[in-house]
Amino acid sequence: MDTPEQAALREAVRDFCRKQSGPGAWDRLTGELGLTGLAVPECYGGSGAGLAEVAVAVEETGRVLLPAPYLSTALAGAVLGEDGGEPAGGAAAGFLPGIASGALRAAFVFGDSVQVTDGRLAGVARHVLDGAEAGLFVVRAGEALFAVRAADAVVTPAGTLDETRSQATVEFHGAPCARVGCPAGRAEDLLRVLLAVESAGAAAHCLDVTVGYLKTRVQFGRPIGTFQALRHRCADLAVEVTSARSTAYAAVRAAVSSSTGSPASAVSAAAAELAVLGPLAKRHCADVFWHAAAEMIQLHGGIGFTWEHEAHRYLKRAKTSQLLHGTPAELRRLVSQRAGLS
Amino acid sequence: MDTPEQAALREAVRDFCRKQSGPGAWDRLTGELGLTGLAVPECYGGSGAGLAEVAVAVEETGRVLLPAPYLSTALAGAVLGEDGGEPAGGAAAGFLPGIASGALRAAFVFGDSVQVTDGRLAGVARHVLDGAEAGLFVVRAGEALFAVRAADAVVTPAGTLDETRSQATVEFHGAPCARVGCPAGRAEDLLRVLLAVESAGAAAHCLDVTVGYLKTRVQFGRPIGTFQALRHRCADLAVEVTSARSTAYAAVRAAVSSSTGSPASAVSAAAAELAVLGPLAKRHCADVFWHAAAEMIQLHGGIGFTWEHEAHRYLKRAKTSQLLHGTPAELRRLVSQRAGLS
Amino acid sequence: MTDEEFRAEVRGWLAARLASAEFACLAGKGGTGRAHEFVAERMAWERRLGADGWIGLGWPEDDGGRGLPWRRQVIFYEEYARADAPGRVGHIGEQLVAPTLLTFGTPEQKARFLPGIAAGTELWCQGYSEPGAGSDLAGLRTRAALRDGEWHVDGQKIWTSLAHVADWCFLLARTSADAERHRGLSCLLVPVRQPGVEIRPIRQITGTAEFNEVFFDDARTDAGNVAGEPGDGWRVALGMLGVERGVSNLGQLIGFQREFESVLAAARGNGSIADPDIAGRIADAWTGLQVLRFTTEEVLGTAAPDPVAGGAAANVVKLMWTSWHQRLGELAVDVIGPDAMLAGPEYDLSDTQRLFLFSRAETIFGGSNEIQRNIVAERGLGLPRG
Amino acid sequence: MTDEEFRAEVRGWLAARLASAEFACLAGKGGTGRAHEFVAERMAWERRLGADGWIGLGWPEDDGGRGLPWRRQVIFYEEYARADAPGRVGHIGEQLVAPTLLTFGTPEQKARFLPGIAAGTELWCQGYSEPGAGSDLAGLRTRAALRDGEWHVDGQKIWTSLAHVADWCFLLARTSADAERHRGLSCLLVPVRQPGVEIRPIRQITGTAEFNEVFFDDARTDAGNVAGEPGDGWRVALGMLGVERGVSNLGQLIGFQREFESVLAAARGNGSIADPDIAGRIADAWTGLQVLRFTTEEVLGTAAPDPVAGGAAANVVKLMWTSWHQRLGELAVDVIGPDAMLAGPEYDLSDTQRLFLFSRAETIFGGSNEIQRNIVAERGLGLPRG
Repeated sequence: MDTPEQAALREAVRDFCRKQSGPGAWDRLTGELGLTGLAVPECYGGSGAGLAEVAVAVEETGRVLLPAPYLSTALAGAVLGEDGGEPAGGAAAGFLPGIASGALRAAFVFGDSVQVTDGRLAGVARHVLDGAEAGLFVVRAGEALFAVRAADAVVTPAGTLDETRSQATVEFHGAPCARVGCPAGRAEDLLRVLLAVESAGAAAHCLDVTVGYLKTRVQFGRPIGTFQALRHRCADLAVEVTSARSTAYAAVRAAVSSSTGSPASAVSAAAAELAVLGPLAKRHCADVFWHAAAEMIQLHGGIGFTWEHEAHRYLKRAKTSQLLHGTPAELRRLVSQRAGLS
Repeated sequence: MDTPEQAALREAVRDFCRKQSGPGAWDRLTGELGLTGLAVPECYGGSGAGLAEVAVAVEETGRVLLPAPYLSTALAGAVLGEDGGEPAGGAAAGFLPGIASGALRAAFVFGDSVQVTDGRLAGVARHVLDGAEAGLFVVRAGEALFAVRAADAVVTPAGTLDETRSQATVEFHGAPCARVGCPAGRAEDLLRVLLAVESAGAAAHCLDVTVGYLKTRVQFGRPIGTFQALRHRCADLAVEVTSARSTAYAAVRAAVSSSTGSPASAVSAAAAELAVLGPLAKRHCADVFWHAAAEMIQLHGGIGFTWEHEAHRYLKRAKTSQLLHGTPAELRRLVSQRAGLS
Repeated sequence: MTDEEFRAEVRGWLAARLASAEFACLAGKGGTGRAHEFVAERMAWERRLGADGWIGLGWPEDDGGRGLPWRRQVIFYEEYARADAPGRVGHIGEQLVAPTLLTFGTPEQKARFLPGIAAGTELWCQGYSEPGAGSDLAGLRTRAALRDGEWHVDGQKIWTSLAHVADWCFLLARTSADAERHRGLSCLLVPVRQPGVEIRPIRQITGTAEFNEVFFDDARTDAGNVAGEPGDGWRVALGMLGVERGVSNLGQLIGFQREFESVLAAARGNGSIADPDIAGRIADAWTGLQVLRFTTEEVLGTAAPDPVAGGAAANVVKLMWTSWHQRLGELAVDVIGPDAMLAGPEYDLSDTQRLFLFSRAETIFGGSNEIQRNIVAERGLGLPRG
Repeated sequence: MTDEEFRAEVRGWLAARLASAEFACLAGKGGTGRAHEFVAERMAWERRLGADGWIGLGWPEDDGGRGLPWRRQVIFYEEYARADAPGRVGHIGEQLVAPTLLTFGTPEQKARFLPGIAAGTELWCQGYSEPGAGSDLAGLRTRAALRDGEWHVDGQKIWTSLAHVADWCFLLARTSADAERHRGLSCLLVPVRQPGVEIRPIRQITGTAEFNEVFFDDARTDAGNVAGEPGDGWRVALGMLGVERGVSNLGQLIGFQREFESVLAAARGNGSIADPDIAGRIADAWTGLQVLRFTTEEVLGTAAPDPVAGGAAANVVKLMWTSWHQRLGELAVDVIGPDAMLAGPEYDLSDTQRLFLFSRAETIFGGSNEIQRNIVAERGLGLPRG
């Protein structure tokens, strides 16, 4: 359940997403709406709200597959913001104002190949989401997290099936970096939580559009939404989409409760919960999104398969989200291990 | 496709199954119809037909879940019959006439726990299908197969959820035994093939009965078979049931082609095919049967859940057949290994 | 009192009572597929619950309840499940009849019926389904006519659980001969123990009888024993369908958790957890239970309609939990292996076997999954009817 | 000649031709999601096939075919797939138009059209679907009227593959204004290259255009160019729907086998086969392919109706192969991992990516899976229509 403030934010973002187009979109999203600063402390130019508000914005931008590196940038604001509740210098001080203003786009680099030696990073990472536009990389090396300027890295954009979200290969050859306080594992789980929220939003959109089509498309003299086999498939999808949203927000709550602003007594239990719910929610929501996108195409018939129709973009996004930051099979094993099921 | 002789056999068995009931059924099945002797050489009192004909009878008796140890006994006739194309003494000579006449019921004991020492068997096997009524056990010990009289074993019948097919725990304490020529692995694959055929027949029956119910049960003022969601589920089931039958008979062909009566040139390729298709067909058909039985209950609504309705017996049989002689997961690995997919 | 103090009170009461000589035999009894067990003892347990104020927690205090908020009721159900307390025999009265009377009943009806429900001394059964009207409740053919100050009831109900122990039946009957389909139905309150009512148990897939057929042959009830207006029974009955098990859905999650844990323990015990297939399905079952919990809390725990499930939140939850529970039953059996297909003497079944078999009924009773999908499509998604 | 000698002949011819300078570029081209590739070369290939007698294998010899039995035709398709020979551009003429004319055509029509099809010199496209009539073919609105010895055609067709290279369109149009639904339709043979026909490619999920929209604005064809009786087009068109790809279903299994093997090789190559999830799905895909093969052989390879599939055998097979192929596409991508989601320059896609994406269309085109299920329920199972 949204708070009244969250509901207003949701409405504003949804309204923006309905109208957005063209190159000025990022400026409005970051300026007028201030979305990248939602989790940035006020002392760095953000609104100091938090991950719950970022999640609201990510659900709505995910719904339309907004072609902008919003998720990564806003998350970087939250991750670096955990260091910077009060002006403390370090990585946070340098990057947070740019994130909050929208001048600095960010991306996350996980995986095992980057190492830190004498305060410098070396290694190559592929499939860096939102990496092509990033000015800042937040990079895992071992169990720690570092902030690196894109200017100190070699960034090669990759062509993507899903043209609404960029990927890049990022190389570090002794890049200077600043330590970020948030543990790398936590940051990746937070990324999974936001991918879950995004997937839940996109899946809901697939269902909405499909239901809308079924109400208006007439075959055999009546709307095809009157055909029970299609109705039941939409009903099953509604169950899944409902469950995806509930699960994504349960993970968001664990993320919020385990963040530095929360009561200390609750933080460690919530951190353990996040470690389970991050992978769990990402797997569940991406799987639901995939199913919703596949049904969106099938239930639209031929038109759903054309380039002009949006359905194929959702299918490609869904598969990409399933494969990155843990495939369904990998996350299943991770959940099993973290929940002590083995 | 049945040959004309097989079609006549099928009709006779189906007719018998429609009418059978009570204790005289076994006598008619073995005497008048001669079903246990189908794969027994004529010199031992059988009709010398073969596994293809046994499969026809098993499909039809499987359709009605005939409560008799037919499958095991007929298969024993085939397995021992492979030794005994001409009167050769040994195990075949002693047991085949009884199998052909129906006086001797048989059951198979696989598993790893029985061992042979100095021509005597020792060990315990549980879940021996058709074991409670058996007068003869065909037992795996190592890679070899042995025939043992039930009188030389300790047989403890087990209560079964599926009351239409018995199980027993069978103990051997130095039981005298006769070597059977058929390799144990081949015998178990033949058993899997017949379980596949039986499952395909039973699954077809589940679908038939369900479709029949949907044609006559009226709700909301019309037969529920007019509701598209139910129609589509039956159509999906028809696809599965069709595929189960085709797959089961492909496995039967491999079984026939690899049996001793077939041209030598074809036997070794067919034996390799049987080693794959035995587990493959058993897994596929038992899974389809399970799905068909579950849908049978669901689509019948409350009535399908009562003891008086036959549906529950099919559900219990299907799960039992899934679990014995290789679970779906075990058989998947076995197929993978035998087909060289790893 | 805080929620946690309330929880401690519930827990303490349950622990003490279930340790008592009278009720110690009842732990874990009467659950899934075990409705036939220990009925007399569970009736005594129901009266104990009533006497100690644990029935009608959410009813208004003026009506004999305790006026507790939703969250406290959930706590009660959670602790009830956690304590492995016995399956209720009074739930139809408490969760279906009482809410109906609180919404539609006259002051006289409330005064007559609520105290017996609250005390656990009068038990109820529910007469909706008929042999010819399962999914299609509007096709009911049981008839009732008002003559000489009494309703005279004729017809047959089916799938009536607890009819053999109930005092009263909450009955949906056709009271207007010329009206069709869902018009002209009425909700009657009919005494069960009278000559015109005959009850026959229905033996089920488990070998035991959890349900009954109930035959009405000129059965009688007073003219005033109709909930809501005569002819308005469709609206009354369907209005309460979602309510029926709403609050207890959250409590039952505790029981599901315990069932899951016993499956996990079995897989560890026999080593089957080393099979990647079983391990994966165990992870899926656990994941599914978390997803079910989050969804149930979200869509039943908030006042506003869910953005996706809309007005069909209870239906979404029913589709989820019945499917999950059914899959858990299959997993439980697959974990145990062939032994799970052996029955004890006289077809006595284990908890796993009852779960496995009885969960096939859960996707049928209380509105089949097909009916639930119809409702989700129509009320949740707004898809047009054919 | 024995079957095996025939097989050797086909194999030898294909090997020689595909090794020639002219056609070496065509191996593996024009397949799933690649209909846009090498069209000119594939047209030349079609003429080569025709010149050497490989088109119309099953047609009667009197009609310019070779009168070969079903088994030999399957052998040809098997070897064709095994040789990785290019996707056909003449298949609509050979497998739809010719069988229709052989069944319903006049001697004049057969004399006029069969030779061009057999020679690979005249290509055909098929005009059934319309924007408002996809699943519901009886809802067609394209109209044709006979005036001055010519049919005048107005309307719009969609999902017309090969329209941009075809000479003729096999068109289903409404020829009787007052008739409703499936009555009053006719099958017309309409030249494509005329002023009244405009073709617009439709860009698909793959980024390329495998299909077209075709607009008819007073397009003309001779009065005699109608297959079957005017007004009888529904029977003509639907009678041929099952035939359309019947015999080639068996041949395509060879291509599926090769696709499976490349997935297996990829899984071995990158080590993903060590993942139990991938290993299990590979076993499932292989199992599914065997099951598909056995079923296709059984239900399409026998004259008698299948005991289960009944008169809907072709529909059963289409449901099976499209679903299997779609799952294979998902598996192929999951085996490769995130790299499978990267596109080459100018959105150039790999075989895996085309399989993954284009297989989404296979459950829609040629009668969607929903329509196939309707037919299986009705014609296969005899379930009553609503």
